[in-house]
Amino acid sequence: MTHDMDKIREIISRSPAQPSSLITVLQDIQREFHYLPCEALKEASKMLYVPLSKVFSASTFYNAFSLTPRGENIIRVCQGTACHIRGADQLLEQLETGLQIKSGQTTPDMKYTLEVVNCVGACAMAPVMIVNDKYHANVRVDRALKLAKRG
Amino acid sequence: MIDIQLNGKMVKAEEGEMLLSIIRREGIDVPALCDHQAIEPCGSCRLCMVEISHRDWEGWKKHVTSCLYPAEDGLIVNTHTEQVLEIRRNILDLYLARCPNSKVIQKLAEEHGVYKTSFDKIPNADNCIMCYACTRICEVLGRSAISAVYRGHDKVIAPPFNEEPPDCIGCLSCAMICPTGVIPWSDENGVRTIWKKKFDLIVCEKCGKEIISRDFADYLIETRAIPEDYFKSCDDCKRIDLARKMGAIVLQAEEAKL
Amino acid sequence: MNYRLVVNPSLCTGCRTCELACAFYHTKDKKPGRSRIYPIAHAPDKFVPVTCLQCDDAACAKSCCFDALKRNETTGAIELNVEKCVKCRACVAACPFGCALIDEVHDEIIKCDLCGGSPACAAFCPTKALEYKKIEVKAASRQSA
Amino acid sequence: MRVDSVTKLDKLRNDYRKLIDTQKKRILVCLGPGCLAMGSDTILEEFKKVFSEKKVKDVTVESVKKTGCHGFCARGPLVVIEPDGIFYTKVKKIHVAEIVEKTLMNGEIIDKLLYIDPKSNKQIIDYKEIPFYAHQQRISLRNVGQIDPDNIGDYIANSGYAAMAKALTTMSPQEVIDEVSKSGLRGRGGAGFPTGRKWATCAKVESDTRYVICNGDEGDPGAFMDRCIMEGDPHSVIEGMIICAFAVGSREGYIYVREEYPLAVINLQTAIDAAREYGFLGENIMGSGLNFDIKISRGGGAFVCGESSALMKSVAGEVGEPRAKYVRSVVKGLRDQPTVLNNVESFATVPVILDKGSEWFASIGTKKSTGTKAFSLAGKINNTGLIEVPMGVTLREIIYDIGDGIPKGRKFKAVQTGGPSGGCLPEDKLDLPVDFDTLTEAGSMMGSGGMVIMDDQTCMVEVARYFLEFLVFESCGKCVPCREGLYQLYKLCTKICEGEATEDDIDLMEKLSKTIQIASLCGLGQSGPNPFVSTLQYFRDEYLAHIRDKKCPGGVCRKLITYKINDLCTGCLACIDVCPVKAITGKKKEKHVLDTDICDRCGACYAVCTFDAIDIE
Repeated sequence: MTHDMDKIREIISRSPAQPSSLITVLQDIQREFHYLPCEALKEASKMLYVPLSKVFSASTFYNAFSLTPRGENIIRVCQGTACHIRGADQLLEQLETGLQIKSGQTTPDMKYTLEVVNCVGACAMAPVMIVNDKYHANVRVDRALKLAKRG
Repeated sequence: MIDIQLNGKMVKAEEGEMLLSIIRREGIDVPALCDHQAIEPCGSCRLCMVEISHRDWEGWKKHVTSCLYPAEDGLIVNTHTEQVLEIRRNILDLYLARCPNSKVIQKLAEEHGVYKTSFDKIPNADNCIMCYACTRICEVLGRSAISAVYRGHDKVIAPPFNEEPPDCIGCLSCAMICPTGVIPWSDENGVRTIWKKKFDLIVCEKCGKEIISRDFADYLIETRAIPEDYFKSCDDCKRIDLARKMGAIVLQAEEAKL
Repeated sequence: MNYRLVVNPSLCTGCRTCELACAFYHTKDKKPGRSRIYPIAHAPDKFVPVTCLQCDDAACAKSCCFDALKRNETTGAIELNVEKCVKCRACVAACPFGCALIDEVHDEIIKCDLCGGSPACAAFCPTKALEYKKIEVKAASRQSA
Repeated sequence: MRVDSVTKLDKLRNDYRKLIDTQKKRILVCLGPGCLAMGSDTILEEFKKVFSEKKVKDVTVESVKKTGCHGFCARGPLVVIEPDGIFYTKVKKIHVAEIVEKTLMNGEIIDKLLYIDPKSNKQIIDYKEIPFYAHQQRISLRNVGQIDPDNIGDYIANSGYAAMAKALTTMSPQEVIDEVSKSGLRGRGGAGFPTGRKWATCAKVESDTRYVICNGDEGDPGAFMDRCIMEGDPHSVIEGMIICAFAVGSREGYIYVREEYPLAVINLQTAIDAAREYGFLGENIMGSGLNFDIKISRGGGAFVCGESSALMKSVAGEVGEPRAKYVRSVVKGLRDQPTVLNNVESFATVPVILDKGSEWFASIGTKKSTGTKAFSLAGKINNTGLIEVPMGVTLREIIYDIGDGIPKGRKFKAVQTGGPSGGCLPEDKLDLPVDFDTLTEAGSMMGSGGMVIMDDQTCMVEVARYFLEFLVFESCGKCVPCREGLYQLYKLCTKICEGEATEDDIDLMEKLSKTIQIASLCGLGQSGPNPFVSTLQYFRDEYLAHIRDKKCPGGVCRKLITYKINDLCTGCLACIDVCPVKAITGKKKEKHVLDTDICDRCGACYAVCTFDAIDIE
């Protein structure tokens, strides 16, 4: 997959050209493309004077970053303690069966990506799932798939 | 100079000097796998852990990695308490599960009385103990061609994208410093292979012996101001060359005397 | 301070006592390793004992990326700190005289360290082709490496 | 407009107060995390839409305010009508018209939206009288849920920035440090280090550059106090940081916000911009000569970045691996410069201390743990939500008086505090006072303030397994005890959950735990075995039940339970729909049949059955 290099350079140049901008730049790239394209990381390495290996380290260390393209809809199931004891595992299982993917994967048609997230701080309304930044509270297992597919 | 008590003996040390180097100087055997003088200490292997207390601080006792703890006056250091040994045994036990095939680990564990791991062995284990020596040495060279990627139990040392590392110059420092010798490399037919990247080797123009990777030589020429000529022949041929040149001068001088 | 290992090839008979002395002086774990000095024949029965010249602007020290090679200001020798040595062999490749060596026996890099101030090779040289002696060195000519 | 003197600030405050007084009625819609997840944003929009179309006496579009978390999440979405404090719960979009019509236009109370006290069965109109609120004392949360976080005027009207003005114009840095020290404030992030002492140490280190960092990396699952403060009252954090910067002599501050809190980033940025506009951030603040500005640093989703040295690496754009801290970060922190790192709640508390005095603050709470502490209540408890209580109240008061006990009349089993670094305390520890030292002594810890309540349908072994799994995933992987040790601990715990462990395995786990606690490099590893150690300490019988009897008393561990359908089944098909492995068959209105051979015991059927027709054995 190739990306608009001008766009990538524009995103990187929003932050000061120094190594300490790395995480911010990666976040900006991720927001734009929903993942970190390889060529963007190489460009970031050059423009921020950070060795490519360190860019790769950071990209794989932080949970927020994905090195593979993600689907149009991102479904995240909270795995916080409160959600866990209120049945988050069952929600996840429903979604995995329903979408026929494991968590961390994307459906072959690139429509849905299923992810888990460690506590989004909406514990009072556990279990919680987030579909494209929209929070859903007190999700019942029989509603999970419908909420996910509604987008 | 300050005074510290090491296993009951008073020793002198420089303030701020790391405990491990004092321990080594005193000839006490404390294991350490991630420690190497060419790189900054990082405290990842945890084997050099010692017990410390202080002459003046009643009841204060800690376990610290000696490679990273700076000496201060009045410190009381014990390298072989039962608890310290227990920690070392348990860590080696974990290492045996992680790297069951490493001779280095096996030997060290046996020396500590651990002959087999209490835990389930890690599937697909290699001999990497994740001590970061390779990445740290690469950083000292200013290359940082490889790094630790992913995190937690999945952490591995790898080049970016698991492809040929663009910043690698084939110097072998990583493979050489690795305490368990896990980084594969080869020199064959004038080509060095490491991290799946191939490097041309400079071969001796006289005898054809392989000397150094072209990229590493270029690096030394550029950053260390070594004349390019120095890399043309191997050490054997350079000695013979020197002998010939000196010999010629000596002969000349002898003839002049006659 | 101003001592140097002075080589007089005219006196060298190629007996290789220096090699033995060197290897044994540096012996560890009862296995003699490689010598740091070699009498090399440059003509029939004519030998030059080749060893490290402890160059002023030493390529070995310059090439070491880890600061493992440092001049001992007392003896004048450039000494290798084995603890710091990574065995990358940059010095072996860089020394223009081939005097940084690989000791395969102990898997180490070695070079002449003037035995800390009393070189065994000179002590054992039967013909005084090798002598460790005081010489006049102009203060400015020696820069610390 | 630049506010550079106390007089100007006083005038501004009066102007804002007058403005608020002109709005005779105010409608506060809670947009806290809980209410937002229940769709309170649509309620806010609906109110605004109604008032933009309709003229109502004493009410304008400006009267509708969004606020941060009001606290009583279990009853959300919440709408409060001030100044009377009318408290409507579980409000839906369809109720908006009714509220406008009845309450706002005719002054009627809508009974069905009121909170009913389960003990007295009485409706309560004013929220302050609801036991959930009545037992609280709010200091760090003083404005959360009361003001519009995007409106600096609301904050200033509530005496905001007054403490900063007082400190910068009438006190010396040393006096500020002394005041904070005397208040006895201890770090709210969990470890409880005295804040005043931290500031004093930092101020003493010789350096041209000092940093102030606010730790908003609230990673403990089950905790959301910091999120609510950052989203609901961002100015209080900024004000606290400015006071700190003045005290220690810093020019640059960072707020590190975790990746999972995008709204906190937005609200904080809005607040920083507003504060800059008024001159509360920037050059020569309040004419005192203090130059200070704040940047937001977003996390990347790594729990370990809550650890101070890892956080500072992350701020510097690196991988968040902790370093050994034999030199403390207050001496050598961000970019090797002296750095004060405090938690969100600590900074939010500081202005109140300076405003009301250290004596007042120290009189609240216990001798060694002064003041109040915010907690988030979650899990198997009726009143989930955000609370703040004086230190020293008992766990029982929090769980039963404020939290109203366990839902569905089930039995309390344990309360988990301190997140993955903390532990689980059983019933007989409920009368312990909640303060830093007592909880640590009992084998748990205060942590950042997450409290997850567990009932008898929770398996404590499985809870330990859950936390260990979390930690294995979140370990940075730098040191061996944490990386390999926690992994092996997790594997062994899983073995117990699957009924395949022996009692020797418990001994091995205990031995390993000790090594991990002593030998790990950072706090994550050192406290990593706590969930296991504390559950074993208090619930050893549950461990033994898994091992000896191959039974899971909580009915959670899949390999040790079976699901059965009893005669209460009405044949509603709900369980058949959700069963992912198609283990249940049956027709409508006929008792369904569950094939235990196919069943993979996921529990989905149990979760959807509304007739108690599924038994766990």
